[in-house]
Amino acid sequence: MTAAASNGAPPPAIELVGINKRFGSVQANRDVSLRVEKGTIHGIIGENGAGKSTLMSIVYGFYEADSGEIRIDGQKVNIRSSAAAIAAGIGMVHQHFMLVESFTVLENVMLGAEGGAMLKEGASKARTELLRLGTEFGLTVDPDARVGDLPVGDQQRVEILKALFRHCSILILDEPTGVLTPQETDQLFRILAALKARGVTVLLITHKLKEVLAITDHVTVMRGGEVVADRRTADTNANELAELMVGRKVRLELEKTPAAIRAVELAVDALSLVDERGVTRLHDISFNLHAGEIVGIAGVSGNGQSELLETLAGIRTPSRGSIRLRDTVISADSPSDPAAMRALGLAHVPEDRHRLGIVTGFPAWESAVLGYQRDPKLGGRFLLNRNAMTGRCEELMQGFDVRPLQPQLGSSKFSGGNQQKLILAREMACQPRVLLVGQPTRGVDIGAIEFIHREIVALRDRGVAILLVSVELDEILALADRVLVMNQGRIVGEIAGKDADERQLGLMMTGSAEQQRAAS
Amino acid sequence: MDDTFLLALSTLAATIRMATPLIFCAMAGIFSERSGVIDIGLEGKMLAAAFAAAVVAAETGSPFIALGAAVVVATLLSLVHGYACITHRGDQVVSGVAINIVAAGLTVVLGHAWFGRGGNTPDLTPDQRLMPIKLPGADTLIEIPFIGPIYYHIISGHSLLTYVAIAIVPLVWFVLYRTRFGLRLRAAGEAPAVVDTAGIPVLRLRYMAVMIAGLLCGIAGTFLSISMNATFQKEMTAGRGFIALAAMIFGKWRPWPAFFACLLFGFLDAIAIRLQGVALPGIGHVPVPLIQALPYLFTVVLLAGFIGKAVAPKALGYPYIKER
Amino acid sequence: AEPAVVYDAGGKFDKSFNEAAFNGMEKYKAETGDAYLEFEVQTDAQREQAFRRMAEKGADPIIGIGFSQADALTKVAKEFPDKHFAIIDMVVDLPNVQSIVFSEHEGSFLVGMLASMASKSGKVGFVGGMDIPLIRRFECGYEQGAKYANKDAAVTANMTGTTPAAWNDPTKGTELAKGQFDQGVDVIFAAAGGTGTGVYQAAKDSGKFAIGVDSNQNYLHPGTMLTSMVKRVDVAVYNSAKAAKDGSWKAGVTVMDLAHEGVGWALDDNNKSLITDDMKAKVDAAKADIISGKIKVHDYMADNACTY
Amino acid sequence: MSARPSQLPRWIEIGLLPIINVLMALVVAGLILWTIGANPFEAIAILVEGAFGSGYGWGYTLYYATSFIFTGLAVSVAFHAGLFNIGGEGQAYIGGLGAGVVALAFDNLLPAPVLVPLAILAAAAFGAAWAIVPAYLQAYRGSHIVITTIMFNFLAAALMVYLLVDVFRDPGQMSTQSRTFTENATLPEMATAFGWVGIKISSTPLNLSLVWALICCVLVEIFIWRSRLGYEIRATGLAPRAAIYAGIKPARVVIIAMAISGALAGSVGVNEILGVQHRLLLEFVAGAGFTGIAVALMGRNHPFGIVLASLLFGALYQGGAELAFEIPTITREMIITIQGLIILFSGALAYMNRPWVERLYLRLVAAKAQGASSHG
Ligand SMILES: Nc1ncnc2c1ncn2[C@@H]1O[C@H](COP(=O)(O)OP(=O)(O)OP(=O)(O)O)[C@@H](O)[C@H]1O
Ligand SMILES: Nc1ncnc2c1ncn2[C@@H]1O[C@H](COP(=O)(O)OP(=O)(O)OP(=O)(O)O)[C@@H](O)[C@H]1O
Ligand SMILES: [Mg+2]
Ligand SMILES: [Mg+2]
Repeated sequence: MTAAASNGAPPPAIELVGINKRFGSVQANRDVSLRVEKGTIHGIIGENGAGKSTLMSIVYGFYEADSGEIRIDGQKVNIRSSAAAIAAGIGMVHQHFMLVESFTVLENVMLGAEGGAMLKEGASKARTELLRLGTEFGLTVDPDARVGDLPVGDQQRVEILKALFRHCSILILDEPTGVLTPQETDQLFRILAALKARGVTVLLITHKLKEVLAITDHVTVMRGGEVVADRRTADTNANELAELMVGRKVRLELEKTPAAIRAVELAVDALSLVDERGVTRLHDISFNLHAGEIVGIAGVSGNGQSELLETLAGIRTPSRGSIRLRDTVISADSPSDPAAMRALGLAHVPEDRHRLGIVTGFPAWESAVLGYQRDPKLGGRFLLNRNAMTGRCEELMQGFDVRPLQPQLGSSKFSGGNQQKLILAREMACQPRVLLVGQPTRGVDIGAIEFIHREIVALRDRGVAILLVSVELDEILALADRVLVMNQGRIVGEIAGKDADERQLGLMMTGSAEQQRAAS
Repeated sequence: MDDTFLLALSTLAATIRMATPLIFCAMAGIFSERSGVIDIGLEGKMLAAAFAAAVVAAETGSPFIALGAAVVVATLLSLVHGYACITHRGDQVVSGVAINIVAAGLTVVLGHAWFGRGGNTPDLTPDQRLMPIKLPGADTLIEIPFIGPIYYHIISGHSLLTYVAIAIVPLVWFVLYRTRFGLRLRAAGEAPAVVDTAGIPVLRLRYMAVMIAGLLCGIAGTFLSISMNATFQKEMTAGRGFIALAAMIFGKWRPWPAFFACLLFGFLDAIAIRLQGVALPGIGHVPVPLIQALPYLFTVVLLAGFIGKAVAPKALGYPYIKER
Repeated sequence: AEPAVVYDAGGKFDKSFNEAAFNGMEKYKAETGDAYLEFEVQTDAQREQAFRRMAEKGADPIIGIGFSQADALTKVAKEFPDKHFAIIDMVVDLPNVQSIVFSEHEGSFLVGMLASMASKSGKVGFVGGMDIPLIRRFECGYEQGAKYANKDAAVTANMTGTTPAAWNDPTKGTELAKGQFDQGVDVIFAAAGGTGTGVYQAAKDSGKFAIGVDSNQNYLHPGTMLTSMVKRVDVAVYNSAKAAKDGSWKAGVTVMDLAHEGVGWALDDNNKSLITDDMKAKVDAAKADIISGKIKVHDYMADNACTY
Repeated sequence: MSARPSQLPRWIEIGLLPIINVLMALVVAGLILWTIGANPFEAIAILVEGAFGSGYGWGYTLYYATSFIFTGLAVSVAFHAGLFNIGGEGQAYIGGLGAGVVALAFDNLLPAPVLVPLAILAAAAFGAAWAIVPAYLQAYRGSHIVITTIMFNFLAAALMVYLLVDVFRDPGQMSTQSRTFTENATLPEMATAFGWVGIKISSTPLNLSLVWALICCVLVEIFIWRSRLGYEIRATGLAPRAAIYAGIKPARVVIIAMAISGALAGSVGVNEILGVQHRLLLEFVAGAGFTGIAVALMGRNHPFGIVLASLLFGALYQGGAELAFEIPTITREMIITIQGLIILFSGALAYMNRPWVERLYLRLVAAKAQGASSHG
């Protein structure tokens, strides 16, 4: 209160004292106390389910704490709704985007800050403001684009623009870099630095230690709902943080033997895809995928990687060209479907795990057989055997250390990392010959990343052909034996994994992107 | 030739009349459903409003007080719907069904208690009703060939509420797409969590939306009982609420397309009336029930042939649950 | 024992034949001071239930209104051979059942004549509730009457719908009437239950004539209601109840035709200014001819066709 | 705490809460009865007694419930596939037509043990066919199933008026109905069936269709929750994109789910046409298709819940009729109003009482735990 102000040092921008929050039987936050100094960037890290998002949601008034106190600038505040949080100068970029997909960028930015009962006047002001923010921070997005049509990276920009548009003095970002390319991440960090310079306090949740070390001033580590450590960033290092997070030593470097490449499993020849709206998404893609190798597809998200995966998986039908999987040729004239592709030994870990990989309304044991519901081992001709399914689920969960080990629990109640492990387990368990993996570690904590990476490499060593799509260059560099770079639906380059480095890939991914942009 | 012209005019005039209650209800449905609340209860609200209007018109003699009473009654029913589905997260369809049934029963119970005669309300005199309005100059302009009769038959000669119905469409469009309220309302139907994180109370928005829906149903009911007719009669809405719902979906939850869908339904009805008993070229006399089925058949064909896929507001039907 | 009446799905206030039955029972109650039992069916299954309940309660006679009651009434009448039953609009051949049928076509013929005599355009209209045989019988008699009075008369006929709502949709009635007016019709006979109110209102709003049905509906809009085709269900019901009370009850078929004043047209203070002496004379003459058999009014039910 | 993950034991969740809800509905209905001068306690006693107080009452209650089970299941199967089938009414109507056509065609040729199953199949097949058209249009033409099924209700009504007046009616017959079937085409009454084993129960419209309805419940339960196809249907309803990812063809699911839905709705014809009326007639569905929507949703789209909800609605119909018989001032519309209120309170406002019951329960449990620990 005033006492704090009177002793000279400015009060912390946010101070949390003894926050407790329970969801049913889960204690999501236990006696959490935290001080964030004004004008600093404060990192919060922790495993999946450690309680980071919950804590931030409490600050943002989305949840109400069971007990505890929030102080803003030394004043105790009662944040019972997002409106109160906004009034207190807090802005938040949510882990799962809070965007109305059918609205335009402008409408999304204006929502809640329309500046008058009629949209017209507010809209023109908002447009100018967006332009200003765009030039000031290099955050350009077409204000009239439909958000649902934008690539995730651009959606992320919209989220940040929303917060900036409201001139918040405290900005919370919950895993903002999960979907960004290194270049976009760098840019985001420049923005954060600029905000910091302007006195804005930033709270950053992330799973990427590199980022924490690069940009934050302080870092708080959470585990199991509690704060387990508080460090000045300058006084710590990646290994210490990783250990604090997971509670054990984590090996940050992946060890991998050179690939033993065998026969071609999947041959893609001049593949093109035109979507329902007539936009060409894939252009003349050709490559071979051999047994025993991991081919990484690098690219800024939204450049056709998703469509490539979906086409290879049989979800979309190619417009031209062909895919040869073992002896079956798939083309516009002889289309395939996901069930047929699976039967041919192709497994697919989809990028969008919430909407594709699991059925959130199913319990885990049902989601654990998604795509394999016709597997004869799971029951008779017409009926499924619940015991067999639960058993399968339990096996998968044990094999991949999915927590909690409760097949009956609703799929949506597992943290993202655990959902991801379950999906990977499911797709790897069917002993595929080809595995398509999209963004396997997006939003997943370090411990789990380590595990997932090792499993992917082990699968490769068993002779499976793996196609890995990731926007994490670190991941591509760590895993891929060969890297293909995609841009605007084309393959614009190929590098052997051991020769690739981040800078070079980044240039291939974006350099040409900028050329294209300039050309159009 | 002249006869067919006049027939066409009368068909179009009938189209507009038949479409009037549908337009109000479809717009009501748009408000409610764009905010995320399914409104199967259009029928019941319209029926209750028709009853209230007829009763109040008979008692006070003023059609405008009657209109006000109808609007109040329909809005109260909307509040019940809101209390069940918004506050208590009850099933929106069940709530709507319940409202329809209660309205069907209660109007007759009350009507019979007050006036006897099985729920019919007293017959209204023209000054207690909203009668067709002859627009200025209709009688003189009719002499002008072509334009005159169009003016006289189609543009002039409707109830005040019919003109209101037509005026309300651009108004609804404007509110939905050009105002802050509309922006928020549409967002509430697509992604209520986004609205909430933007600091806007979702539940209040949805309450406003269902209340506006009630208001519009109130006008629709008033039109039926004191404009188109001169009395309330049990179940006199005769399924129009459901047809309006279909028109709203047909119009993909958008005001103008829904408006045209209402006109289309009105038109098909008007045509079917005029086709009864007429020998169709090449087919001869078609059994009456089959002629009566034509509007429905046409709708199905149109829907299957020309109208793209209708996508409902994303959060439609889901109560907004804010976990605390 | 108290008499009992089981109304059809339209309900006792349908402004039409159920209501006529209700009026008959009310008259019985007023005259004798006896109470009576009643039930309005809502589902088909309730018909049998209702008759049986009435019989178990000791009601006598038990009167079923409408042709839909026949099967249920037959079944229950067999179970209770000592009780008296009556059914309107249908023939049930049992020793304890009185079947009362009306010659709607004859009454309709007379109002058809009045319609075409009152019409200036020579075009008269008919609005039925649903396209079912009973309504076709009304329509056919009406058409024949209209043409009898004016052989060039044109009859436009519409049916309202195919769901139960067809009997309760005054708005559609209004629209059907307006549609017919637009085609030059200036008198409409509505046999469509509650839908008729819309037809009458439309006639009033447009300054045309309308003809009521079943009960005397002339009072609804004096000056507009040319007449009503009355079907004396009230009399039939009253007579049946009264006969049972007096002990003069007889089983068998009672045909309520013109001769027995079972059907007819209504002339009262509300419409006397609309009916000229000439019209009245002609209709009375035709009535006499029908009774004497000189005019044969075709019954649609005779051959499932409207041929005359 | 949100209402979703319940902390209440099952007996409160599916036993106590619904009872509290129905009681609340009865209180409101009682208030209305009281305002019209009826004794609410007496009225409600008659209602309950009428529905459940005798074998006769049970018979009617269960007879109505039979139709509601069929339509409730129909709505729920479609619902699991993410489809809102408002067309139960029309599908039931056409299902009855199917049963009737087969009965009329063969009732002088085939013996009952052959004909009745055939007619049951026909009811299901006709109902399914009437549902498949909207399903096909939704799957391949993008027509919205809510509109098309509404339209198909009207089309069914028109078709039936035409058929019953101009095709199936005996000439010279005033009633809009076909001739009565012979014994070969009738499903025995439950009273008859019980008679076979020497048990005497009151004769009511309740017939063996109830057994078929209960078998359908079990079949639906197995189909939806345990079969491979049921899994695919639920996946499609819950997460359409995930279903496609899993190799499920949405169009196929839409058509199969609607066909089953239509077949179930069509089975209303078994109850009404083969079981009770023994002839084809107009409007025999009498709103059961629409009631099925409320039944399915109140029964949480689960066969067991649907049976309970059907029983509630059956009781309202039968008890309501008794009420109208016994108390002359209570009209048909009064009963409709009461039915609406019960749907409102025990359906739409079903969650209203949950928060306080939950609080109370948790407090009691906490107090007990404390008491136990302080004693122990
Ligand atoms: N709405 C909720 N209902 C029930 N439990 C919840 C809810 N939200 C979170 N939890 C639980 O609270 C715990 C903390 O979740 P939280 O989202 O805060 O984790 P997190 O640290 O953000 O994880 P991640 O790194 O995956 O984003 C988890 O164990 C989760 O199971
Ligand atoms: N309704 C809920 N009930 C129980 N737990 C929930 C609920 N919603 C979310 N959670 C929990 O909250 C935590 C965070 O959920 P969320 O969906 O954000 O997962 P996440 O790990 O953060 O996902 P991502 O992989 O996208 O980062 C998870 O641990 C999940 O178990
Ligand atoms: Mg999180
Ligand atoms: Mg996460």
